[in-house]
Amino acid sequence: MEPQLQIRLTRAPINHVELTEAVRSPLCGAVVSFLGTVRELTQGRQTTYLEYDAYEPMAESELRKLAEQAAEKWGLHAVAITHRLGALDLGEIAVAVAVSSPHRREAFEAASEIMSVMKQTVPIWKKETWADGETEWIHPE
Amino acid sequence: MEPQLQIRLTRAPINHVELTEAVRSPLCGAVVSFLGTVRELTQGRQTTYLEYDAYEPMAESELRKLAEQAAEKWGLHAVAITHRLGALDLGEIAVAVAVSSPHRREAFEAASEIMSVMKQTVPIWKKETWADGETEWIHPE
Amino acid sequence: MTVTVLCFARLKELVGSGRVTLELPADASVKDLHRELFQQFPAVESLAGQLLVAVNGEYASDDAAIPAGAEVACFPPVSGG
Amino acid sequence: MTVTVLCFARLKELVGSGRVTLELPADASVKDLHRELFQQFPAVESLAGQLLVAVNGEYASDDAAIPAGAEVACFPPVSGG
Repeated sequence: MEPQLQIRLTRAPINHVELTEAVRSPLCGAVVSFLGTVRELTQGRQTTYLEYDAYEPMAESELRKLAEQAAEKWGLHAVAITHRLGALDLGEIAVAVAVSSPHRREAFEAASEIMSVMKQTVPIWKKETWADGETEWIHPE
Repeated sequence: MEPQLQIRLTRAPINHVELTEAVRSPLCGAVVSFLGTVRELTQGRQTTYLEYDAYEPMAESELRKLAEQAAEKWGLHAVAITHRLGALDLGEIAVAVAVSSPHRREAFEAASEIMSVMKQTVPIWKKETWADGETEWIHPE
Repeated sequence: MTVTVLCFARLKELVGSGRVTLELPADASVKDLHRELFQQFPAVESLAGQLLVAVNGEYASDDAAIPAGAEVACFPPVSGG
Repeated sequence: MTVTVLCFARLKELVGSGRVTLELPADASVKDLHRELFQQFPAVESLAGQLLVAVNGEYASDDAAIPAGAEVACFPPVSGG
């Protein structure tokens, strides 16, 4: 059976309940969800807010590839990924991933790997606005 | 800072949203949630419904120990665990776990380990009612 | 001493009740409890080697002593989660 | 050929725009594009060795050719998720 994939970029707050409900099924015993939220402190430095920008068509296609590959590798029933763009306050959800699978281990491995690969391949960038007013695009070496 | 722990046994349907929201915090960048749901098929055999029974005071204290140990080991901000008891229909949530942590890897590792240890140590038992009417307490060897 | 044992899951089905009363020597161990249980309820021997015992809400090894007045529970391997 | 390059994040700040137009030889590679970008916008050299290029929405290696009419994007390492 083809896995169900739901990929979204949005400028509105992410409804994580909707993602989790989207992947649930009586065929699956396990649902794993991940929320990446805006953290107040990074190595002791205070964030005021974050902005995310994306190369949107490619970000969507890379997220879809990622979801397809994870579904195939781990035998997932469904994968839902939503990434927020624009300005986010502290505590808001930047990214939400939900996966379902007949078994627990595969669901954990898949969700964890989706997040790791996303941070390497999906053209989305984060700009910090620090409490001292400085702004900084984050570009890992 | 002491981790926040929320441990519950319930005979009512589990509200997974409430657990996830309970662990969120601007101090944390990562929330991982797990839902164990009632699967229709086990090795090809059709389930009609499940029942969970527990030695309740010990199940609660073992769940609390588990949450405390995971919070300490992985530096978690908060852990919420709810296990359902009584009769459950297909697709319903039997167990929900949510953890929050400053970082992603610790949150995934912790949630996964909580589930593995729970299945070894917490005195809760599952009784299958199969489609042919047979019932069976599940006791892993 | 008289010990009341809380029974769960398949064990509860086999003994026909959620609690059974056993008569044990004052210095009885968990192993003695198993033996007495098998004697009173021969069907329980189908769970021999699998049964777990908790004393006052903590898992107890075969050699552990059962203090008078303790809350004792006995059950097959767990399957929650 | 004239190539329009979409620019993102720190690169967009450095070039002062979300898209720049470069004049490249007909058989230009991704490496040639980098070189031309550094020449027109010397500040971009601070990102040398870090910049990624996508051609028609797929990552392209330094040696890949840039087909005429392709959608080309250039950006520093990603930090979503």
